[in-house]
Amino acid sequence: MHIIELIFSPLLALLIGVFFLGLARKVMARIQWRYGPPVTQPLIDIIRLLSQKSASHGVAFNIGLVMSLAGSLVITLFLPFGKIAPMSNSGGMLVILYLMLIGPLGMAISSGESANPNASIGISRKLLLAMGYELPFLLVVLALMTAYNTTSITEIVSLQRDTGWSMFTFPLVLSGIAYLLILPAMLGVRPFEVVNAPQEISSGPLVEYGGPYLALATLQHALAFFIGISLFVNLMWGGAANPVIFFLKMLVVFFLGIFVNAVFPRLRIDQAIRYLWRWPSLIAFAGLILVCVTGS
Amino acid sequence: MTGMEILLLVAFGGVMLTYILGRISSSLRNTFAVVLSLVLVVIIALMYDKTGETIFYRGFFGIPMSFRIDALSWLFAMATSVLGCLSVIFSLSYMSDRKNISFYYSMLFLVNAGMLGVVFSGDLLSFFIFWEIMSWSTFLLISFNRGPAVAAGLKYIIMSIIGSMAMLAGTISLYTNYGTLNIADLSHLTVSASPGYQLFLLIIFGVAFGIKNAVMPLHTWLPDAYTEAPSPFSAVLSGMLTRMGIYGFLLIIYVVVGAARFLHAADSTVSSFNYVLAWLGAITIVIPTFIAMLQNDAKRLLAWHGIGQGGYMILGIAFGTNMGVAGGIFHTLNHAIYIVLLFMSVAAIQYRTGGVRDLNSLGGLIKKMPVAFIGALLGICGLIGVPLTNGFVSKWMIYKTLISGRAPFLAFAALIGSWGTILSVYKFLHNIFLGQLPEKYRDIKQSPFNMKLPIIVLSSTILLFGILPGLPLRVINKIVVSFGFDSLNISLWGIVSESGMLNTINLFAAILAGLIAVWLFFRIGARTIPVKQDDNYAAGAAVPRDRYSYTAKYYDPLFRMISPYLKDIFNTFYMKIADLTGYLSNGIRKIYTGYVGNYVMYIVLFISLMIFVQMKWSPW
Amino acid sequence: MDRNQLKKWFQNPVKMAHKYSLHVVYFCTGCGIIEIPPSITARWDAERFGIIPVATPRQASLFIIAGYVSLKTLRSIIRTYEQMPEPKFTVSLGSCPINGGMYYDSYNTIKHLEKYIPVDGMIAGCMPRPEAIFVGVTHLWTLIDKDMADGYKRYRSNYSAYRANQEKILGKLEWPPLFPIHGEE
Amino acid sequence: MLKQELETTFDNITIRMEKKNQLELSITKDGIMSVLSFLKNKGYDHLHVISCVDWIDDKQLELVYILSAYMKQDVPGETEQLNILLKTRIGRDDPKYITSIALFPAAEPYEREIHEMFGVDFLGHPRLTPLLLERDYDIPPFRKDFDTKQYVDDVFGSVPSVEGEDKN
Amino acid sequence: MVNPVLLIAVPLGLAFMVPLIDSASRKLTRFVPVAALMFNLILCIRLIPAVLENPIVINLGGFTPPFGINLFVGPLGLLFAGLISLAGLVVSIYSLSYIKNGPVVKYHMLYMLLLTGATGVVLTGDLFNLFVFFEILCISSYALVAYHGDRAGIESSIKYLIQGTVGSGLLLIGIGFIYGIFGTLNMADIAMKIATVEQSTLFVPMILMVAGLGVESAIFPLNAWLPDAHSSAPSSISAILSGIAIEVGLYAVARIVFTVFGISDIYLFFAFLGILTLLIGEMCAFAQSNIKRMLAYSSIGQIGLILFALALATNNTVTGGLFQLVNHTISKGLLFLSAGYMIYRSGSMEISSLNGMGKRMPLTSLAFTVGAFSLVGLPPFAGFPGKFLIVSGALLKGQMVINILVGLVLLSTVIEGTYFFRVIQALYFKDGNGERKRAPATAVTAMITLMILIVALGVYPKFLADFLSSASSDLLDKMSYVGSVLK
Repeated sequence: MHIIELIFSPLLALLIGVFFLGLARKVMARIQWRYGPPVTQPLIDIIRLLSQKSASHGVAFNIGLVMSLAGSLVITLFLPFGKIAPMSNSGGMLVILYLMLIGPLGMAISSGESANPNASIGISRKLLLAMGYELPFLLVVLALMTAYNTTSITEIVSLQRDTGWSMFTFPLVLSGIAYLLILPAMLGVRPFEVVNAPQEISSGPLVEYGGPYLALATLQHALAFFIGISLFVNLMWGGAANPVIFFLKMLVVFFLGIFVNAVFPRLRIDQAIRYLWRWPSLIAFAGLILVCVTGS
Repeated sequence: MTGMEILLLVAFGGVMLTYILGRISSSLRNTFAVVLSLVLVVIIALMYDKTGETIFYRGFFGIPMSFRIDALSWLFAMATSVLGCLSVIFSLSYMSDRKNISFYYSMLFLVNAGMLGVVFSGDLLSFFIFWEIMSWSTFLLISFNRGPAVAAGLKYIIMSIIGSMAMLAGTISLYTNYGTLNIADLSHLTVSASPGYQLFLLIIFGVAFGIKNAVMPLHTWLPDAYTEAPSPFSAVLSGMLTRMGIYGFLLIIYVVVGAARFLHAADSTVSSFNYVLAWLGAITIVIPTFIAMLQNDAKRLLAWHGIGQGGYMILGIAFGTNMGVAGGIFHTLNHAIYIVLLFMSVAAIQYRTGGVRDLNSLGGLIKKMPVAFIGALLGICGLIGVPLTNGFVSKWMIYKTLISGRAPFLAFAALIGSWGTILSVYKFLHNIFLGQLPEKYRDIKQSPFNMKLPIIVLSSTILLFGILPGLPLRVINKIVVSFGFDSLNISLWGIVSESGMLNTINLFAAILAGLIAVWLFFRIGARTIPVKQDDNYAAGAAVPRDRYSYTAKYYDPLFRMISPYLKDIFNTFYMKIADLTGYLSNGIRKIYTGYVGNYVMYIVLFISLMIFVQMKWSPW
Repeated sequence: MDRNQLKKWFQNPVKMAHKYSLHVVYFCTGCGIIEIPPSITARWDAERFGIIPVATPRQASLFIIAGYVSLKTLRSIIRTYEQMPEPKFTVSLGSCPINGGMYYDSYNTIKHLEKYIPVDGMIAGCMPRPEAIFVGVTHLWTLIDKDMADGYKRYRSNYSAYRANQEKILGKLEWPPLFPIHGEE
Repeated sequence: MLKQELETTFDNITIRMEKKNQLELSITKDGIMSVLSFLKNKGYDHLHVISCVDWIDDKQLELVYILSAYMKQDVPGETEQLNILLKTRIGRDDPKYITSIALFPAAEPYEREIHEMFGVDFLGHPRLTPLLLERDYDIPPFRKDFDTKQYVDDVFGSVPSVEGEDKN
Repeated sequence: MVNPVLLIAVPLGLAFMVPLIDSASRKLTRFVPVAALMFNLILCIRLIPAVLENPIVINLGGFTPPFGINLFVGPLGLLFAGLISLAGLVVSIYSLSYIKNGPVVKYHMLYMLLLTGATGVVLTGDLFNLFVFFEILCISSYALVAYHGDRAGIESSIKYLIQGTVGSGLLLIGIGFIYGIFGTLNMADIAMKIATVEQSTLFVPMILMVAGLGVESAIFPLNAWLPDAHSSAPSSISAILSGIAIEVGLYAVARIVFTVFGISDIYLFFAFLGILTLLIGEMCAFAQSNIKRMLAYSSIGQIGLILFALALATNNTVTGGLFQLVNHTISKGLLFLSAGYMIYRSGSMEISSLNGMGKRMPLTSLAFTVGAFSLVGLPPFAGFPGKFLIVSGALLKGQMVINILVGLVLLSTVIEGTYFFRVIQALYFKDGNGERKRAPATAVTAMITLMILIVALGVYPKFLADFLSSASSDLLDKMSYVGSVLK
């Protein structure tokens, strides 16, 4: 049973991620009064991309991208999807925090290798944005860990079952609000979509990604989207007992993200950092102090 | 003649022999240097798992000077000798085109011998003597390549003399209070000392070791020293020499003052000292890492990271649980490995591009120097703490202690520090290896074999310790037990602790499986065509040569926000003090005016003053 | 529009995928670019056919040249065309690329675009309306179906002729030839 | 009243004032520089454009300098708002002329364009390199005797169509 | 057993023989001082075993102590005599090749006189006799300072002369007071009678004598002559001046304060005076750019340190002080000798002119480095045991005031380290021009002997430590001194 879980949870994550991408394009189209592509459009794109013979800029260009997708796949093993949590006993929240590093780092190395300044600007924006939302996110995660006095995510989920969603338990409300404020940035949704901005820096790191590379990049983007949402649901909305409820909760968060994406214009990178370091960080900081003060 | 005496004799003998052989022929000296360092490594390796103490010299006013070996000293000695050996191999070709190389090699061995002496010394007197020898030989090596290195050397030696004087005062006050300087006896005697005296001891030795380990307020010498020293030596300097401060902290806090036994007693001075030290460590992590982002010189960036990582070790050690101390020691070892690797890759770049270190004018060297790139990549992965590298395991241990020790703000400082490392270290990797290859570096060759060997060896150790942390942790566990803590539950693949466990083998298997799966998926796609760097998207125009890269002011949006807060205030403060003493001494020199009349008037004044004081208050 | 006929998907997924996910890179020097925004926004929505604009030629599979091609922009068009990944199609809007259009006698514009880069489909009209563009796209689908949209194959097979034409007009080209030219140095 | 001054200072100058605020001056080839500096001192320091007309039948190229004065509005009570067209004619066969960059630096691109399109070479011009055209032409394209249709036929006509191309 | 009087008689006799020998053969005069001092050194070494049991007392001219003049040769006296002869020997070997031009005969004669004066002061047991030998020492050093005959030399020797005579005058008045009160000039006799007199009357003569001797031993307010004298004297002479003359002055002050007067509550004042001299000496040296003035100021500093050590008056600190004194004589001598030839080669005394000397004169700069390292007190060299003893002795006293003073001592070591390392960096790590030329053989032998001595003392200090502890006990307990003299 454990082996099946090990193999299928990443595939499931990929599937849901691609489905979310298709759904996102459909919902965005609908909001803009147009029909929009079928929900399976990302799949069609991937098949077409895989068939194209594209240019490669060297070994690091290939391996970096492969490493980033592999890193994201491995994270899905650690994140509990409903009851399925295949590898959560060999590394807790800290491992997830550091595994979330491999994706952007791999992408950064491979697009750095593509020797295009648009890509370099894109990566520097991605790292800056990450620095932006990482400050409040760490405060939130630390507040959670200190409140539940554990570093393993499955324990946090099981503790939430009796104390209710950690977003609404007393000391963690502030952290919950802060997490909501930085969620668009973590998902890379429109107001904070500074990294792959097609107009300004001709889709940033993806500027030299051709056929198969672009396919891997879209899959990585889909996975990052999935991980961001599932992490939020696990930490803040109590992660469901069975996968279906978990998926529904993810859908709710997904729609939240997409509505924000459809409506907002894109921020400049320093505006984004200034926003992220002002209100969400203050709330998260207050949350952590609250947890420490009222903590056991 | 126990192993240690032979070792020290060989080490110090080596110093003289290299200089003499250097006079005869350089190739003879090179081979001798490599053989000597290998011999040192072998001797130390043979002394694994031995503990004991032998008195080797009573000549100094009868105070017994002894050698002591236990797990802690063995670990540090092993790391020192291995890294020393690798840097000697590395500098064979790096220094081949410089002048008076035999002086460089003999000083390198003197530093190495000094470090071994410090690590093996059984009493504080021999500890101080070897510490001094290590300090002033480092001074001679830092100011080795002339020019600005002279000022850096002077700054280093002044701060290290202040540190040594503080340590001398501490050692002698111990000698006067307890009559003995033997560390083993002291650790039994100091327990009964009054809290005030313990605090005094901790502070005095804390200042001495804080300067050497560049804890935040005392760190200003480090950036200049690392940048100006010859690269292979700055590797040794940053890898092991600065970590002697950590060895000192461990020695003082856990052996001499024996904190482990009563650390958790509420009112004990040691825990308050550790708390302050922990906060100093946290500050040392955050601020230097963000300053590192501003640097445009590769070695200065690494230097600031040296300070930042020092903060992690201090944090681990100061937080007095067995996991924390083990994490701190393991991080010292890991940091030694990857910072030496990074300095060596920068040295390889310097060697090929004729000494260029400026991050804004390099680029695209991955095609020309792939081995240096692999070394740098694994080095920065270790520095950041990417899973599967050794840095990750030690950082995981430190975070585990901080969180379960209910110190979330310290953990926050450490985590933000690691994110700061990611940004600044990616800038380092990107500006040197990725991006467009400038025209003038089009035809540079690979780095020579004896530069590649150390890089490959160190990179493989990073991965080895990352995937199988049990190997080093078993030794570190023995150290922690020798300090009086209860042992950790260590197994080959990771650590099991009460609040969560780390299994690196599963992690490795998962990532490997992921890699293979994605590689196969990638292979399904059509064949890809390798393409040169000129065939690039530039909105239809031709790729402008040498100007088509984004390296200068890499994180400008962030800099504009944080750079006003990141000025190195301590450096300016110390410079002001230096100018003040200069000004004061000029003032005092004015006393000797040069007129004989004044001089005679001084004599008469002196006598009249004496008589006046005697008559008025008659103190005598 | 046989997108939802699953049988065809299983028979030949690559051809169907090429038909229904045409990522377009527009070359907007000519006057045709004014027709593109209406075709991709709410009223005519090209995205429902899987056609979305992309920023760089690397990510594209369809290359639309809208409007006249002057001597200077031919250089960029050739470079962009060569940067696109291999199964790629080209469509030109308007009459100018066909035979020079109203600039038939101008010394500065290219008369027959297909002499320099292979063009799979040409949509006539002095700037065709979005409906005409969609009709053109449907024709492209049929061409892809019948494997007749083989512009990139023709470019590869007689590349030396294309290269000669290009150098005849533009003089010595500073970027190396895409495919090895037999017979030359 | 500017008209009277011009008449007095320059002898062989013909002045016409057809439109309300547009003054047409025409002068011989060698008088241009002095008139330009005179006008510049008078405040007409903005050179709009230099254009060229090809009078093919009387074998002459006519250079037209269009000047105007921004600063005039600030001066109170100044009513005269004039755009000045300064015309001169040079021979068509070997069109040589002196550059006016010394007085109006802005003239540099205009003179390059005229050189490229009409073949007039300006002595003393720092860089008379091609500005707009890709290829080089024996007869400058804007000249009337340049037969574009003929040029198109033999340049673009001569490009052979790629053999597999003309089947559709 | 050879009579210790020869220690004084032989150099005195040979000093006056120098002109005769010179008229006989010009080459021989240079070797006279070497022979005399070699004799002295051998004599001292042979006396050591005898002196260690009980000090030797010789009554000159057969008169019993309270009337006649007696010599007191205790471990302390012998230590100083041995040090003087050793340093004198090394410097005389050095000056074989260093002093060529100028009135060579007068140089050697005055050199011998200076050393006899010093040995006399150290061995005498009689106050007036101390004054006489002290005068011989001072006058010959006035003359030797002006040896070069250039403007700076003469000016600084005149300054030295004026201050020296003022000091000697005060000393004489002090001795007069003492003679007036006690009627005797014999130190032991005075020491015995000291208790009978009321302490306040004793204060004035003591201060006068201490001030008089203080001028020569360069204590803070009285040492204004030292920088000029040392920098303008020839290097061999400044080596002797800062190596021996000052130490002898300090010995005299110590002898008077400890044995003759023995008022213990003034020691703290001397400790403060010592620290003051140390800090001012180091600060001024830090601000110097001329190498010899810098070494002069550092001598003032070291003297302050030794005075501080002696003033703490415990066996440990006095041994440390004496160790530091021996170390200072040797390493400061080495520094002056090596600086001498470097200045001779580079032409000017500025530190900037010494750039790149490491390449031009490798052995001399190595000598300079070893001397500097040992003065700063780095472990493998002689300075470290001295400093170690002083600091541990001081901390043993346990008083908070003393701990603060020890802190100041360590602080001054930092300043000392700064300016010495600055010079070492100039030697080795700054590029200078000029061709590579070694110092002559005699100078090299002198420097090598001193270097061996420094390293030997640094590595195995125990050898000297026992001798020094007996010397310090000889200084400290008055009763044994009086007993042995007046038995």
